[in-house]
This record gives sequence, structure tokens and C-alpha cells, in this order.
Amino acid sequence: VYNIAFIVKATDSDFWQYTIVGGKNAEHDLQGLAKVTVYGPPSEADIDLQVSILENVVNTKPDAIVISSTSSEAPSLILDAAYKQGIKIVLIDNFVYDTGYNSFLATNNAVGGAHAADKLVEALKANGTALKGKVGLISAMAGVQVLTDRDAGFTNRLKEIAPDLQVLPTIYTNNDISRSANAAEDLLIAHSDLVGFFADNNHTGIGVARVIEQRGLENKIMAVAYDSDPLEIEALDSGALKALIVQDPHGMGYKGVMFAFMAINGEPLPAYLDTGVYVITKDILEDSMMILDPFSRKKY
Amino acid sequence: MPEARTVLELENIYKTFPAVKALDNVSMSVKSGEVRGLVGENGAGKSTLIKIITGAYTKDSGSMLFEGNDIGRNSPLISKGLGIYAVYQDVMVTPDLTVAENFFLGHQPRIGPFINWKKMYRESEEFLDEIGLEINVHKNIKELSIAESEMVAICKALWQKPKLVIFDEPTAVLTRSETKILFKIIEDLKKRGTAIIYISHNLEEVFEVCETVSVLKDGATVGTYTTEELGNVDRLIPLMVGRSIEEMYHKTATETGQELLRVENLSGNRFENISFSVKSGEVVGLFGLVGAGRTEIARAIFGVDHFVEGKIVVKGSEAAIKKPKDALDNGIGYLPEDRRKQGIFLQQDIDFNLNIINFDKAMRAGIINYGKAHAQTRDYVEKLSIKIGSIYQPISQLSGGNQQKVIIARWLCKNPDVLIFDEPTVGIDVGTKSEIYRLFGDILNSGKGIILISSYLPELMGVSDRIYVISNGKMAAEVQKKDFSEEYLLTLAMKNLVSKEKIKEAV
Amino acid sequence: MAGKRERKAFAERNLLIILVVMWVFLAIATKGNFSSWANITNLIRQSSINGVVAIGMTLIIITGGIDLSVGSIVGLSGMIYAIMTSTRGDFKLSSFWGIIIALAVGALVGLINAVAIHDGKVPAFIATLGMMTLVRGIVMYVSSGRMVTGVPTEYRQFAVDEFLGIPALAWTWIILALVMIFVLKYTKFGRNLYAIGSNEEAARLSGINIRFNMYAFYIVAALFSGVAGLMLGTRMAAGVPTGGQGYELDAIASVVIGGASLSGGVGTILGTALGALIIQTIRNGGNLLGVDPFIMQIIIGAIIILAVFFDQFIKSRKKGEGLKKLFKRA
Amino acid sequence: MAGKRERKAFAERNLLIILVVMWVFLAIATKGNFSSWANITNLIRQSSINGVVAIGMTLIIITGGIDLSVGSIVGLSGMIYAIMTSTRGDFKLSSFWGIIIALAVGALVGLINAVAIHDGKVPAFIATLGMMTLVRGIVMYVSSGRMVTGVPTEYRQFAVDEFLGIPALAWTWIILALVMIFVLKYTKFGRNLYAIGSNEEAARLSGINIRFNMYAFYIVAALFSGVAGLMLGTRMAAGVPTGGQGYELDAIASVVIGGASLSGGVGTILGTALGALIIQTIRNGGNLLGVDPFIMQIIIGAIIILAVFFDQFIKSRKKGEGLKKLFKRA
Ligand SMILES: Nc1ncnc2c1ncn2[C@@H]1O[C@H](COP(=O)(O)OP(=O)(O)OP(=O)(O)O)[C@@H](O)[C@H]1O
Ligand SMILES: Nc1ncnc2c1ncn2[C@@H]1O[C@H](COP(=O)(O)OP(=O)(O)OP(=O)(O)O)[C@@H](O)[C@H]1O
Ligand SMILES: [Mg+2]
Ligand SMILES: [Mg+2]
Repeated sequence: VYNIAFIVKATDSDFWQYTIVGGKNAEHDLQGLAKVTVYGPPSEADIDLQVSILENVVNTKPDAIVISSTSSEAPSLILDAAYKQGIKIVLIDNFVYDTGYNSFLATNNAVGGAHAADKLVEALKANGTALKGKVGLISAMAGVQVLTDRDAGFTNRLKEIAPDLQVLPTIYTNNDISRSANAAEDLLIAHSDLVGFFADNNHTGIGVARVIEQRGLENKIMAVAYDSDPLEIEALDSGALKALIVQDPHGMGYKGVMFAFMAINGEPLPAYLDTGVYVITKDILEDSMMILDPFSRKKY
Repeated sequence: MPEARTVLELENIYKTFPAVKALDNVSMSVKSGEVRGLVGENGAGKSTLIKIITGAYTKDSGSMLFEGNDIGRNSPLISKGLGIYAVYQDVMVTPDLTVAENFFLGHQPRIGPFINWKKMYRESEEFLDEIGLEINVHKNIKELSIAESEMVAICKALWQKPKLVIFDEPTAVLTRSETKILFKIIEDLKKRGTAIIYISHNLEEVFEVCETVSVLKDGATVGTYTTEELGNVDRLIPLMVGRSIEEMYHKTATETGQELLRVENLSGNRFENISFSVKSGEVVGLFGLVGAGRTEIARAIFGVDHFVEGKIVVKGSEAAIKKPKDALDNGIGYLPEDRRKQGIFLQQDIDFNLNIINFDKAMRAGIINYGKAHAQTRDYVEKLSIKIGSIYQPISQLSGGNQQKVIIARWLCKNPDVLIFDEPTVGIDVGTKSEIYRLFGDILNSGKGIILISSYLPELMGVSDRIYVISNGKMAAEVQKKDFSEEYLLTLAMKNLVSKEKIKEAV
Repeated sequence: MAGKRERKAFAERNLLIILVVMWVFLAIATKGNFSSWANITNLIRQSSINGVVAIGMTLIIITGGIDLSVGSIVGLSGMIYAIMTSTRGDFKLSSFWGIIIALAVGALVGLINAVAIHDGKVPAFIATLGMMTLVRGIVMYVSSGRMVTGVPTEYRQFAVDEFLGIPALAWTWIILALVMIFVLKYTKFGRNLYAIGSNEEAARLSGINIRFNMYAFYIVAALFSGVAGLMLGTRMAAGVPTGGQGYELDAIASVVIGGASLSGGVGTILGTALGALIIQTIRNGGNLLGVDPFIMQIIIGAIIILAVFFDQFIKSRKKGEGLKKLFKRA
Repeated sequence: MAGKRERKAFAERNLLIILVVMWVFLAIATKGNFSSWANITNLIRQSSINGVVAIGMTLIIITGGIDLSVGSIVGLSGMIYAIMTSTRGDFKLSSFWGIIIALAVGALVGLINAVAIHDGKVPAFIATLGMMTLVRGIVMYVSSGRMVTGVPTEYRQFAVDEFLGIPALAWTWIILALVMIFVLKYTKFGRNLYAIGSNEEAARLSGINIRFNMYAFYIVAALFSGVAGLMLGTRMAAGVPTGGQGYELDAIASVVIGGASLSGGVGTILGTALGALIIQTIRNGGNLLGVDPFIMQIIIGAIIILAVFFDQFIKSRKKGEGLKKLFKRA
């Protein structure tokens, strides 16, 4: 049996749980040929803790490591050393500089952000709202690369396609649903010409959706959010959110483990694989359930 | 002895706190080599005056001259620089440092930039040997008893060679042998030409060490007298209290009735096989030298410490006392010895401090009736003539003696069947002492009993109906009123002491 | 009579002044947006969850302790409720039983805190730090790190309900605060709290049962976190594994800004409530002003320090020397 | 002589016993993986950053204060270094100047803490909580919330460098700890620290300049966080805006597990070092065992409490009743 270590950025969110389902499903499909052990710090803020975990994992001498690193630089030297020792390295979600690796699988977050801008403008048009006024940007946390990329992708694209829409200064909410809802409430009070929101992850998305739902603003305020979890899906269904930008965490985990297995067996692999983003709107909701809830695909 | 010159001169000092006028036109001067007593009722302003001299408080008006120089701006640091050293009512030491380091604090001996611990320990050991104090200089202050840490603060006075030393009720927490060392230290300081101000409520003591006495009353100076011209304590009291006290240990005759409390063969930490009893209407004294174990016995009865053997019988039936609550439920109360640590809720107000065990009396359906609670407080403030601005003042703003009175009032108000008083009158002025003894009479008349622990024999003999003498943790004897005499009680107290040396030390 | 009445009113008056100054400034700076009724109700609702947690924290800080586990208890109680009542779950209990069980589990955490601190003699900081980690682990474990949805609709409705124009969440906070102001002043439970907090030894010698009371304080404090967890749950309409994370800092800050001393014996519910409002005003005001978020964060940090500084400054000027030392230590 | 010496050695011996028990257990449970030299060096290296922060925290806790801003200072110093030296940045300074400027900026934060606490009379908890928020805001602002890369290679190399088989990061920690053990025992700075923490008033009356010393303590403590920030920077090979977030809790836990009292006057560098090792052992061991991460979190929480519990338990049994009360309060 090959030992494959599967290191996620954090254990406290659905997204990484979905990745883990993917990884574990792959283990299941490999029918005893590989054993997948999951590691991860409790929170994405614990960059150094994740490095420590990696060090400890390397010490257990697995055959391959599938890692979604929180930092693009921190684990370089350790990963490189491991790679040189012959441990196969598959990077998922986040690239790591200056290390040897077998393959890299990820979504382009800036592209996802741009999709969000497209969908927001579409929704505004569909609603007959003029493309001017303010747009609120609620972000889960400052200083986190993937979020920064999403926000930048969104802002840049919106500037291109709807230059009269002004994106308000970002509000960071410490990944707290209640604080995200507070922020949405406050922006509604502060700007009577507010027409839409972009929330850059699931918790911010729920916070925004809650406010729209509770105040019945579905036809006045257009909101687009990143990620998918049951409440966001519910909000999409109810119209509180107009679109969800969804990565393929299950695929990332599944392919990550499969690629690792292939690497161990000396199969050739692509250096980069875009796992893509899905844009889910209400009309295709029915057909997208397996993307939205990878838990339904749990095989083990 | 060098020629005496005036060291300190205070002129027309005023100090007002939000609620009270603490000092009202106080003038005073002290000469080198003089030991000046400072006496007055609780709250008269003694401690406040001291704190103004050391700069801990700033005066509202008036002037202070030190060695002839007008000291305008003062602070503890400035006064220390001038050579003023004070041993405050609450001990000022750093509990987490060793005894030796406390002596050297701020100017430790060094080799180059590094502290020379060896030298520090050696020199402080030698110093304590010289004084005759047996304290391990390696110990942290917090491992010492209060008496010992007070002694450390006192000894620093000699160490730092100041020009003026102030003692604020130093003997309140000291044992007899330590008091002796203190008097010796005062003698040494005097010889060096140091001026000394000595505050105490033990007037005999004041006559013993001071040649002049200043009396403060309600923040104003009554006058300064030589102990010679006064002659004895009885002449001093009216100056302080404004009246003479005819009968200090006033006692109304009360009927002794049923037995309220009996302990049988009680053994525990530091005491063994103790039996005694209290009947309604009587004051039972517990005498012993400091360390005899009286406090431990009282704590065991009150359920603070556990005892190993024996039983406690309340009104004829055995009581299971495991914690203070049980004792209270059985009608036993205990006024602890170390009020500052075990009695006072420092941040809370006077009303809270008095009522914390008495809310029961001012409560309806589990809800406190503050009207009643406040009335209760005012009643006792008046009864014990506690000097306060308002009952909503934090207790920390009261003078030391008045803080103690509040704690005593707490228990008087509770009025349990048996009240154990552990050194109740330490730090309390003579006038109030006699008031407290008078209140004893009321308690006894209502069919209650009192156990009085005191190391001050005149008081104990004056107030008690019977005295049990504890010697080194064992019961030495029960003495009836007719047999009371200082020599007899002291002899009994030393009965179980092992060595003759210890005895000598203790007397 | 004057003494304390004056003093007490005064201590909280400083906070009120600080708050009013902030409000006036914001009302002007946001051209009235801040002072609109809609925003005022928002502000109170937004303060309410932290406000309720902070009531419990006030009790613990008055005892001289600290409770870092409140955030995790908030998360736990919301999660337990969701698991118990979820129409997609195994239990499908009614809201009533969900609330009872959620609060009971929260109270149990409080009891364990008290046992570790009182009987195990573990410093409160460490005991509750450990519990913070441990309880969060439990929340993650029971939810497999996933959101739990399908909670009853009346639960979700509570977050939007209003009564007399004031949100139900705000009422919850206001009523609980009023009850506790009363309890702390007029019951033995409250008086014992201050007694134990200012001198545990003296309290024991006054016949107060320390163990029993400490258990009670920690359990009641945990119950407040439990209620806050349910309040948060109504807002999120789900059990969220990360719910309540970091709430301990806001709660402690509210209590200390409210005038309590971390060395125990001092603190009031009213002060804490004002502290909670001050903190939320800073956040709400920041959002309304639309300042650059990083600059906003810098300003928030500075205001937290300055609010307490002004409070101390006014106090020490008025009270004179006697109490200066106290503040230094506090 | 005996008295104190024995007692002190003893206090830290408990921690050593706890640590050894954990190590033996892990060595067996991981079939030797834990006790491999590679893992031992990992463990020490992993402890080193928190270890250095905790040295500074020890000073502050001995004064009776607390410092919640350490994590933000860690982030700030690492970020300032990266901005100053980045080959992709505007300054392109040498590593030397980068380090000097980073540490100076860190020290400045320490000074502001001290001024707020000593002169502004703001409780340490609030002052440093405010600074935590404020400084993190600055880190975000100067970096626009993005990672700053392109740091000199010798900087990155430091994280992997070894000397006599022991990582350079570990050496940094060990040397700093040894120096501070000496400083605390044999210099006025150290003794003043204990004196002020034990009784500020008595220290003042002994002629110790409280202001000067408080400034010094907070500046030195901040410098340790600054150094830790650089150490973290070498590991991350970049300036990371969220770097150091949450480090205050680990540092405080290390210090308290190490035997210090949050009420001041008590604490040792050796104890803190053992505390830091205990915390990292729990984490490292958990990873090696490959336990379910949620269960692991539950266990970590429990062990933090139990470690302190056993320490207190052994102490109180040995010292007898006299000191029991003390622990209750501590
Ligand atoms: N910080 C303070 N705030 C308000 N009032 C104070 C303060 N300190 C002292 N007082 C008041 O000043 C008066 C004088 O107090 P002081 O402590 O000087 O009395 P004292 O003569 O030392 O009494 P004792 O013999 O009881 O120690 C008292 O009424 C006291 O309540
Ligand atoms: N053998 C001893 N070792 C250390 N300290 C002692 C010893 N004996 C007595 N003491 C100290 O003396 C003080 C009084 O002791 P204790 O309470 O046992 O005696 P007591 O009979 O109640 O005396 P009193 O009530 O007169 O002070 C305590 O502070 C105690 O620490
Ligand atoms: Mg006095
Ligand atoms: Mg005694």
C-alpha cells in the first residue's frame, strides 16, 4: 500500500471538507492500493502551523504528498527537500515557488472573480437596473491571497464592463457570518444608490444573503457570492443570491490523489491542470447538485 | 549624643478628602534623637499626616521644613532622598523577592554590571544576626508571617540610615519578642541622632518608648506633652477622647445560663486535646503566647480548618462543622485575626462590608431591601462611632482603625449565639475599646456568649469571666475570675514551652 | 448618601459621554445616516450578541477570572441546537427541546470550567484557553466541520422579528441586562459575586460557599454564551462550525472598557453594555463612513485605547490622589 | 540557603517530568518516529518562534501586565523587513538594514504600549488589544494586504541552516533564552522587573524609576517579537500580512504553563521555555500520530489544562496547606 499524505489549508470549512471527500473517494476507488491520511491546521490563518505539519509529515516518509499550501513561499525548501528524497509532490489550489513537484492543480481565482462581475452585471440588466451606483465588496479576511485575487478579479472586470458602477472600500469581516450581515446592513444605510454586492466566500455570502432575504430586497439588490454551501444554495434558490462562483474542490481532491498515485507509478502528468470554476445560477441549479454538494458523492 | 536640632517642622497643614477634613491646621516639630509619640482616636488623621510628610499625599496648604529647608514639592521619592523613612500601616515590601533583596532593593551590590548575590546574602545575614532577628534571608517575603515581613520593613529603617523614621502602628502585628527587637532598634536609631515619630494605640507602649507625645483630635492638634509631665496613661486619655474613661472594662452583671458551645478533646494542626465550654451570658478568655495555637483552635471550631479528632457540641448536641457556613448555621461567628487579608472587601463600600453577612436580615423573598440594609449600617456606624464620610464610601478610604471597626460591626450585627473574637481591639483607640466592651454587655444580656482571644492581658482579665490558658497547643489550665493575675497566667502560658531560652525570649 | 451614588453614576457617565461624542460625530460625518432610526436599531441589534456574551464575561471578570471559552460555547450551543432540530438531521426535535439541550450543554462547559479553576486550581486563563480549543474541537467533530441547516422557521424568523420597532434580538439583550443589573444589586448571588471577587478568603470566612458560588457564576456565564449562540444561530439560520470564533476578545474588551478591573471585585452590567455599544459603534461607524478598510482598522485600534484612556483620565482628575494607585494596578 | 533554591528547581522539575512523560509516550506510540533526531530538531525549530515571543511575554507577565500585540509585532517586523529588502520593492536595502529597521519599528510599538499603560494608565489588556488591531492594520496597509516576496536568499537560507546538527532558528532561541536567564538573575534590569511586578509601590519607594523600567520592559519584549517576526519571515520566505496572527495565545499559554502568575512578580525564562516545548510537543505529536484533526483539537485542549493541573497538583501536595490559598488566587 502506498501512503499518501493529504494536507489541506484548514479543517474548519466546507470547502476543504469537500476536497477531503474527493481525496477519500479516490482512496476508495483505488481499492486498497493507497492509504490517504488527512492533515491540516484548524484555520487558514495558521500558515506557520501548516509548515510545521508539513515538516512532521515529511518525517513520516509518505510515498506522496498532496498539499494545498496556505503560503506560496513558506514550504518551498521543505517540499523541495522531500521531492529530492523521492516523495511525489502534487500541489493543489495554491502554487508553491522554488520547489520540485509532479503536478499542480488549481482554479484561477482572478478568473472566478471576473465571472462574478459578469454575473452581477447580467443580473442588474435582467432586473432592469441601470448600470450605475455603488457595489459593496464584503471580504472574509484581509491578507489572504486567494481572496485578494478574487476581489481584484471582480473589481477589474467590473471596471471594464460597467465603468459607472463604483466598488466601495472592501469590508473585512473576520470570516464571521454575523459580522458580514452587519456590514451589508451598514452599507445599505450608508448608500441609497447601492445596487449590488460581491461576497468573496461562503460565510460572507451567507451574511449578505441573510440581509437581502430578511428585508425582501431580492428585486432591488443583486448579490453574487463565491463558494457553495447549503445556505448559499438555499439563497440562490430563493433569489437572494443571483449567482454562485464555485470551484471544484471534490475534483481537486480526487484528481490530486489520483495524480499522486500515477506519479508514484511513474505515469506522465501535466505540470498544470486548471480544475476550473463553475458559475451556478438558479436556472441550472437542479443540474448542478453534484458540484454543489460533493458530500452527496461520498463513497466511503 | 550630638546636640539636638530640629529635623522636621510642620506648619499649619490642611488636608481635605472629598468626604472629610482629615487635617485641620496641624503644626508640629521634631528634633534629632527625639522619639515623638503621635496618638489620637481612629480617623484623627495620624496616618494622613504621615503620608503628607512622606509625600504620598499632597497637602492642601501649609508648609513643611526639613532640616531647615522648605520642602515645596514632595513625593515618596523626594522624601526618601531627604532621608525620611516610613513603616506604613500596610507593609511595603515586595512579596516575590527574598528578604535579602528587599534590603538591597534599588541598590544591589554589584561586580561590574552584575549583581553580587553572595555579598547580598552575606551582608543581610550579618545584619539580621546583629539585630537578633532569626529570619532566613533566602526566603521570599510571601513565605513569611505578617509579623516577620513587618520586621523586614522595620529593619530597613536601620539599614538605610535615614534622618527621620516614622512608625505607623508597628506593634499591631508583632509578637512580644519582635516588639522587643523593635524597641532596641528605636534605641539604636535614637543614639544615632535619628528623629522618630511613633504612632500606636497601645498607650503604655507609647509611654515606654517616647519622651514626648503629640495628640491629634479630629484632624487638629490638641497639644504636645512630655511623658514626664503627663505622668501616666490616664492623663493622656481625656486629651485624646475628650472625656475620661471611668471604667475601661465596664461590665454589667449578667446571668450565666445554658451551655452554648462545648468542644471536647479537639485535636488538629498545632493543637491537641482541647476541651472547653461557653455558657450564655459569659465571656470566656483564651490566653496564650503568640503561636500558642489559639487562632488555629478558633478556625477549627469555625470550620475553616479541619480538625483530626474530637467533637464540637452546640447547645447539647454534636454539630457537624465542615465549613464556615455550617458554623454560622450553628450560631457560631468568628472575627478573624488578620482583618486586612481575611476580613475586608477592599474595593467595596462600607455598607457592603457590613452587610455581606447580614443581608438575610434585610431581605424579602430573596430580594435585598436596601432601606433596611442601610439603616442597619447607619445604626452600627453610630454605635461604634465609626468615622466615615458616607456609608457608600469604599472601605479603602477609611483609616485603619475604622476599617477594623466596620468588620467588628459586621459580626455584632450578625449577633450569633457564640461569637469568637480573635484580637478584636488591635489598632482601635481606647475610647472605642471601652465602647466595644460595653456592647459585649448587650450581647451577653441577650443570652449569647463570647470567646475572646487576646494577647493583651489587662483587657483579657478585665473582660473575661473565665480564662483558659493554652500553652504550645495544649490546654494548660482553666482559671476563674478570682484567680486572675498577670504572673499566674503568664506562668501557665509557658507551662509547655520546651526550653528555658524560649521562655526568656517570650516574656 | 451622596458619596457612592455620585461616584457610581459618574463612572458610567464618562462612558456615556464618550459614546455620545462618538454618536454626534458620526451623525454629522455621515450626514444623518448614522442617526437614522433604521441605523440605530441596526446598531443595537448588531451589539446584542456580543452584549449578551459580555454579560456573562462581566460575572467572570468580577470574580477576578477570565473566560476565553465563550466564543466556543457560542459555537457549540448554536451547533447543538441545529443538530437537534434540523429537519435533515437524526433528531428532529422541537425548537423548545433544541434550546433546552443547547443551553444545558453550554452550562456543562461552564461547570467544567469551574471545576478546573476552583477544584483543579488551574488559572482561569489556561483552563478556559484549553476549553476554547477543546470545545471548538467538539463543535467540529459533531458537525464534521460542516454547516448544519434545516433549522425550524420560527428560529430563523426570530432574527427579523421586531416588537415596538425594536428587534427581538435587541430586546433579548436589553431584558437580560436589566435582569442582571437587578440580580447583581439585589440578590445574594450578586453580592457574593463581588465579595468573592474582592477577597475570596474573607468571603469564605463570611460563610459564603465558594465552591457552590463559583460553579454558579461559571454556569450562568456559560448560559449567557449559550443564549448568544442561539441568537447568532437565528441570524445565520444554521449551525456554523466556526460560529463565535474570536468573540472572547470583543466580550472582554466590552467589559474592561465598561470599567471592570481584571483583578476582580469591580465591574457593572451597565458599564459593560455601554462598552459593547462603544465597540459596535466604532465598527458600524467605520462601515458607514466607508474609510479604507486598513486605515479603518488602525483607527479602531486607536479608539479602543483612547476610549479607556479618557475614561481613566477624567476619573483620576476628579478623584484625586487617593485612588491613583488603584488605577495603576487595575 | 536551602529554602528558595530547592523550591525553584522544584517548580520547573514538574514541567520537565510532564514533558518527559509526553515524550516517552509519543516515542512509543509513534514507534520511534517521534524520537528520531530529525523529529527532535523539527520540534525544537518549531518551538523556537513561539519560544522567542514567549521570552518577551514572560517579562510583561512578570510585571503583572499582558501583551496581546505580540502577534501583530511579529507580522509587522517580518513585513517591514520584506518591504525594505525585497528585490521587487522600492528600497532594496541590505539584509542588515532591513533587520535594523524592522526591529526599530517593533521597539517603537513596544514604547507606545508602555506609554499607554504607564503614562495613560490604560490597563495592559486593553492597550495591547488596541495595538494588536492597530498594528495589524498598519501591516495590511503597508503591504496592501498582499504577500511581499523577493527577500534576500541568505534570509531564506537561515530557516534551513544548521550548526552542529541543530537548526539556526533553534540556536537563536536557545541563545536568547540563556542570555535572558542570566539577565533576569544578575542585572538590575532583571531584579527591577521582579520588584515592580511584585509591588510597584514598594519598588517606587526603593528609588526604582518605574517609568524608565516599564519603557525598557515593553521595548525589550517588543524586540523579542521583532526577532520572532524575522525568524518567521525566514521560514515563510516572504512578508506575509497575516503573519503572527494568534501568536499571543500560544505565548501566554507557554508563560503560564511555565509557572508564571498573571498577577505578576512570578515567572522564569526556563519555565517558559519548557512551556513552549510542551505546547509544541502536543502539536507535533498529534501530527505524527495522524489522529483525526478534530479529535486532536479536543485532546490538545484537554492536555493544556491537564499539564497545568498536574503541575499545580504536585506543588500543592508537596508544599502543604500553607500555600494552597496562594494557588487558588494565582
Ligand atoms: N484616600 C482617602 N479618601 C477619603 N478619605 C480618606 C482617605 N484617607 C483617609 N481618609 C479619611 O481621613 C481621616 C483620617 O484618616 P487617617 O487614616 O489619617 O486616620 P488615623 O488617625 O491614622 O486613624 P487610625 O488610628 O484608625 O489609623 C479619616 O476620616 C479617613 O476616613
Ligand atoms: N512555629 C512557628 N513557625 C512559624 N510561625 C509561627 C510559629 N508559631 C507561630 N507562628 C506565627 O505566629 C502567628 C500566630 O500564631 P497562631 O495563630 O498559631 O497563635 P495564636 O495563639 O493564635 O497567637 P495569637 O492569636 O496571639 O497571634 C502566626 O502568624 C504564625 O505564623
Ligand atoms: Mg492610621
Ligand atoms: Mg492568633
